[in-house]
Amino acid sequence: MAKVMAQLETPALSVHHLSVYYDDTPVLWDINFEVPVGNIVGIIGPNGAGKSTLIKSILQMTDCLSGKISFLGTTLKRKRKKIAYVPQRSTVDWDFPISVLEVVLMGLYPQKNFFSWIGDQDKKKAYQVLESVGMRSFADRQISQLSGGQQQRVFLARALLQDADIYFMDEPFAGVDIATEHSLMLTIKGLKEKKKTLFIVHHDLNTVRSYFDWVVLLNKGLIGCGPIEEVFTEENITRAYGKEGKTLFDVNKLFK
Amino acid sequence: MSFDLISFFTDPVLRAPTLGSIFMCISSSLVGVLVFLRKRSLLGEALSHTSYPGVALAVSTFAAFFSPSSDGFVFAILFFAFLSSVLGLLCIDFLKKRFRVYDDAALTFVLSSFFGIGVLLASRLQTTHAVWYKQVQTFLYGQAATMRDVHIFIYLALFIFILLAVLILYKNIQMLIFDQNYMRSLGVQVRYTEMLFVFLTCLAVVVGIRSVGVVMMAGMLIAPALTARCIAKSLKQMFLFAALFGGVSGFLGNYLSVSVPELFPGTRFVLPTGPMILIIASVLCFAFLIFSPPNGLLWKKLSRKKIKSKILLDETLKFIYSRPGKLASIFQIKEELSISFLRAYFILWILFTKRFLMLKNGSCCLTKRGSKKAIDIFKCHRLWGLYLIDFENDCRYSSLYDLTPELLKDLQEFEHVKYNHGEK
Amino acid sequence: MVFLGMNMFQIVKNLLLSVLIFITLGCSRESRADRERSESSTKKITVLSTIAMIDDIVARIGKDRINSNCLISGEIDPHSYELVKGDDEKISSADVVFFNGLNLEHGASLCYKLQKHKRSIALGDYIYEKYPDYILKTDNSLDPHIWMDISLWVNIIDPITQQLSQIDPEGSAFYQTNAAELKKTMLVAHDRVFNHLQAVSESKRYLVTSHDAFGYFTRSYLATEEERLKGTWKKRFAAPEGLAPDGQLSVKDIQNIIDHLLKYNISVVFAESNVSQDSLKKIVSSSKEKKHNVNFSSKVLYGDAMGSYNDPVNSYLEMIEKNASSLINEWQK
Amino acid sequence: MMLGLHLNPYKNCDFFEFFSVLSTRVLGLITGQIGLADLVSDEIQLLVLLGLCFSSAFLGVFLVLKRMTMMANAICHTILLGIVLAVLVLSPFFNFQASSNSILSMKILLMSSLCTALLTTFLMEFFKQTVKVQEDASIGIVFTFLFAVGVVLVTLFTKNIHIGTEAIMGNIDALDVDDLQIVLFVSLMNFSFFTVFYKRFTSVTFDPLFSSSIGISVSFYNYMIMVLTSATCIAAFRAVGVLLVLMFFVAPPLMSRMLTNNLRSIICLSFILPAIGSFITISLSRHFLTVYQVPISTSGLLVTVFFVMYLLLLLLSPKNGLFTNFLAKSLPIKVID
Repeated sequence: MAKVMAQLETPALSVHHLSVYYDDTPVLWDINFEVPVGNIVGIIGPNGAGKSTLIKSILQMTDCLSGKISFLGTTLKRKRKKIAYVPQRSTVDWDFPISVLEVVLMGLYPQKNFFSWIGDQDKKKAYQVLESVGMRSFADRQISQLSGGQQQRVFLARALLQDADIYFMDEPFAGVDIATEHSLMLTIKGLKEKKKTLFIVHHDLNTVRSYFDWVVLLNKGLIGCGPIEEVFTEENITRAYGKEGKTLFDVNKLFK
Repeated sequence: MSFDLISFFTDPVLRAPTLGSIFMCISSSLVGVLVFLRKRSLLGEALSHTSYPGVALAVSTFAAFFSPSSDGFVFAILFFAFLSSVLGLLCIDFLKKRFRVYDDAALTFVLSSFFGIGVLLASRLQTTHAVWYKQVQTFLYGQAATMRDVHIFIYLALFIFILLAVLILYKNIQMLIFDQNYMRSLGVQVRYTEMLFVFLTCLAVVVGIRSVGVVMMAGMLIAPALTARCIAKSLKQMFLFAALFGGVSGFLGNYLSVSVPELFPGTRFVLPTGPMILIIASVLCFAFLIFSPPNGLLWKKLSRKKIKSKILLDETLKFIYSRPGKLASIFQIKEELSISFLRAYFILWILFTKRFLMLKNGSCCLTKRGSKKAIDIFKCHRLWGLYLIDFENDCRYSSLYDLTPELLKDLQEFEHVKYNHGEK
Repeated sequence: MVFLGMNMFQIVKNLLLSVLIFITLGCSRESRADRERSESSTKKITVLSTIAMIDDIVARIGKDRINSNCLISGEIDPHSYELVKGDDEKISSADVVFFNGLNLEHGASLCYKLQKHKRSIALGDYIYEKYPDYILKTDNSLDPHIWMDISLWVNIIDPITQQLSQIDPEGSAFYQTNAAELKKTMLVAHDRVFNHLQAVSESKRYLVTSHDAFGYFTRSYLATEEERLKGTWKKRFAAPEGLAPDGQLSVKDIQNIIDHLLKYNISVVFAESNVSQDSLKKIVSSSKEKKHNVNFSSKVLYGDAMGSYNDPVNSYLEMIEKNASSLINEWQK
Repeated sequence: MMLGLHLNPYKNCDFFEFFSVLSTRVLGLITGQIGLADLVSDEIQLLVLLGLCFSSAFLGVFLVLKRMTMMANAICHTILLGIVLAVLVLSPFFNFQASSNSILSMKILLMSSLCTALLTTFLMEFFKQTVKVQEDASIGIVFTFLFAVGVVLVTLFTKNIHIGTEAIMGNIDALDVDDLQIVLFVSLMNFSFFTVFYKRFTSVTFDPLFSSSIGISVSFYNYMIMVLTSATCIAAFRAVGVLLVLMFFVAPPLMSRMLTNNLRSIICLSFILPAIGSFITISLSRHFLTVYQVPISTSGLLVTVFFVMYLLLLLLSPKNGLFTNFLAKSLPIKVID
């Protein structure tokens, strides 16, 4: 259980007694944690630990058995506009006839009601965001012609355009080249400076230490949630990943 | 004129439709299993429509040789319909592979364009060979009642052919469905099995149209396979159950369409045999989908409700226990658990009856029994979390509430030894 | 403002271009004049009748003063006839349209067009008003096959002549004489057929065909006098399919027909020219198994269609006589 | 003493003369000489087809992209039965004789088709989401069951009227001016729905997870598409028949996908291409009638023309047509991308 309550002001995200059953097999059991504002939080765990389910149930995309979730103290409905979600790349049909610019502009949809058209200054904002992600030259290119890394950057650009306070990213670094990974991390660090909180589902243990300052370690149940030094310990890793976890941990030490 | 069961197989009028549709249903359900497992169940619907131009072509070429309702003519129609549905299937695959068209768009495109071409040819026929045109119409909607002995032999031959194909090539089919690359690695020709699959599907669909009609044929491919899917554990079982359900619905369809009108002798109450067969098959399928014991919808929903209500009870107790003075008002409970007032009342009512709670100046407070129970729940939940994390590959228990006391005991020692920090 | 992928200037340019093409095409010389000449547009009135039986009667009344054409010809089944490309012109260009009514032409489009036509006469409904008890009812719908009974069909002559003389007053005398003469010939033919059929022994006169077209025929020609009065003549005629052929059939209908065959030990079954013979084939093969040999008639009856592909009948009376003769030599065998 | 009846001006013209007569008629219409009342059957057919192209342009693109064409197919089948049942079952209550067949009052048709469409969609979603059956199996089982129940009910009610082929293949030659009403209404409905919800539809089709995260409910838009499909099916029911309207939903988007990649121009092309197709069909069928005196079913011809157009596009499309690739490989010319 997180021993120390970092800051006293309202946490970015607080989860109480969240448990999710898929029909009658438990996927998540009694998750309780709170994360202060302005942290990059890594959600780590072995396959089938329920990482994506955790995010989906937090955003009420799947119905959970029980649980009370509050964002910056209030419910999801009030804070909907301040939350951005970057889905896994595999859930999207990539030969959809749409250009990169239009995908990014979808980030503005929450602010736009039905009748407002996409104006020129919206386009300018979109170009700026694409610039920051290094995809300005691809603006009019069809998304089916992009590589994995570029697609991920477009998704990130779309999330940036929403300029939310809390970001949820589902495996952004899966199948992405090193250059993209670094540029993504730069943007994410930039967001951290702007007091934004980011929750990133991640599976590569080696980069955990350098990327994240907070970690949620889970395997169907919550093993630990807190700053890296406290939670990302050898004991917790072995508990989460079982015996192989230990070797993984040692290898990781070599790299440090 | 009462109909007893045996007469269905002996009486000349009833024999042909009953036997014919039983064989047809069994063979179509066998093929249905293949189609269902390859996730292309709507192939039946597409193939039955793409066979229409073949039928119209057969009429225009063979009209000169055969009289409108001679048996030879039926074979000619079947053959041409088969050819045109095979062509349709090849078009679908070509569109999917070469032009990466989504598979259901390709299916619908081929379905409606072949049907349109069929309509064009048939309207040409309407003027020149009116009687054949009428024959084609009855062919489309299926006329199970007027099947004769010659049809029994057609369906018997079809049934035997499909049965042999499935038995002999069982392994190939299993590999084709499960994993094609593994099959290629073994050097077994995927193309031939694929061709066989195409051949069998078209044959079953086209031959079945005559008795059940175009749309019902598509259903007969899906319903038995889906029913079998709910209770079968292995592919072999799936084939057996599907064949059983197909045969049963074939027979029952005929039986009901004859005996039900008997109950109303006076009126011209008529139940067509084709649609009845499909209705029986679908009703069987719905029943099994919902009520079949292990994973029927009803059981799953029941077990989920049971777990949800139990957890809610536990949460309320834990919440009240953790409140100062073990005291909480109904609003705080409702707020904490984010549930509706009605639910909150219901939960509190249960807790009161079990004497875990008692009323104390307007809010609920834990009784002695209640607080002991709460401690027990805390321990139980903690251990269950532990069990989930550490005993990951031991999937004996799926739910917290069937944890046995002795397992709890040794979980506790495990926790004590491993982490030597026991919480409260 | 980019809209629909092309800017506004491009859209306007394309639109202008297409309109121009349209206009240039418009002014081209009318080159189909030669085809027009093929259709002589003399002062004859055009009369359209839906089924061949009406067309034959109308042609005999109007002779060469009118050009009568027929919508449903050959072996096409009138019950479910649907309009085809050219029919719309045929109907709108006809001065008067005669159709059978009594829900014979229940194809949705045909029915609708007939209603909308300014001068369309339902001959069956006319007879229904004048002699309501003549019209048969099978399971709460009217039996439209009134042309099978000549004595009934003769009553359509009056409305036809009345309409023709209204449109073409000068020729009304001509029409009256033709009408009277036609009535005489029809009544004579009616008696001849009646006597021929009554000559056959009563026990043989049972008719089984594929669809319910011969109700009137049986009532007037096959039934004995007291059967006609008492209304028990219905037992002399049975058919598996209802009024409209190829409705959804059930095993029960076939079973009823086989019982009927056994009860009156009928040994011959008559197929129809334009209806599928599946149900009859089934009846024949099943009753043979029940040790009651039934076989098909050598000749085919003409129910809804006048004449067939290889044996055309060129007049309504000839059709009735052909039916009667094929019945007689089957029963007397 | 010829009654003042007008001969159909297209009576004897072949393919090209048809266009010339059409252009004079259009000119007359614009300059007001020819009123709306005395439009001739060919023009009515043309207008109905254009209306259908217009309304199915939006609908077809999203149906294909959301992979719901098979659901549309299912809707068409069950609607067919909804219509027939509405006519047979409801006609005695509303005391209008089914056989007298004044234009089947559109209210009953629309109402019944809407209920059947909603019922079918609900059942399909139920089987897919809650009972967790494969998607195409759930579609297949639902619509064949409803179709079988419909056929049984139809044969129960009337032994004499079988399901007219006209309901399935439609009869474009029997159209009338007041058919234009329903087509106009449905095209306006489609146009307004899609322009208003264009952004929502693109986001729901492209990325359902993202849309539900920003608060758009995905299933609401599925139901809306299904309702619009059923309304368009009703409009097409008399003209092209319920089965061939699928061609309007599927062929144009596939054709325009071969030509462009931008979603907006796909929608425009999915209106222009079938419009051209309809022009060709109407004049071709007139051509067959005059030159060969052979009346053929225009709806069948329409589908064949679409099929041929798609084949041509498959061969010649600039992007990756079979013929263009063959050209690119053999001749050293650069194919414009």
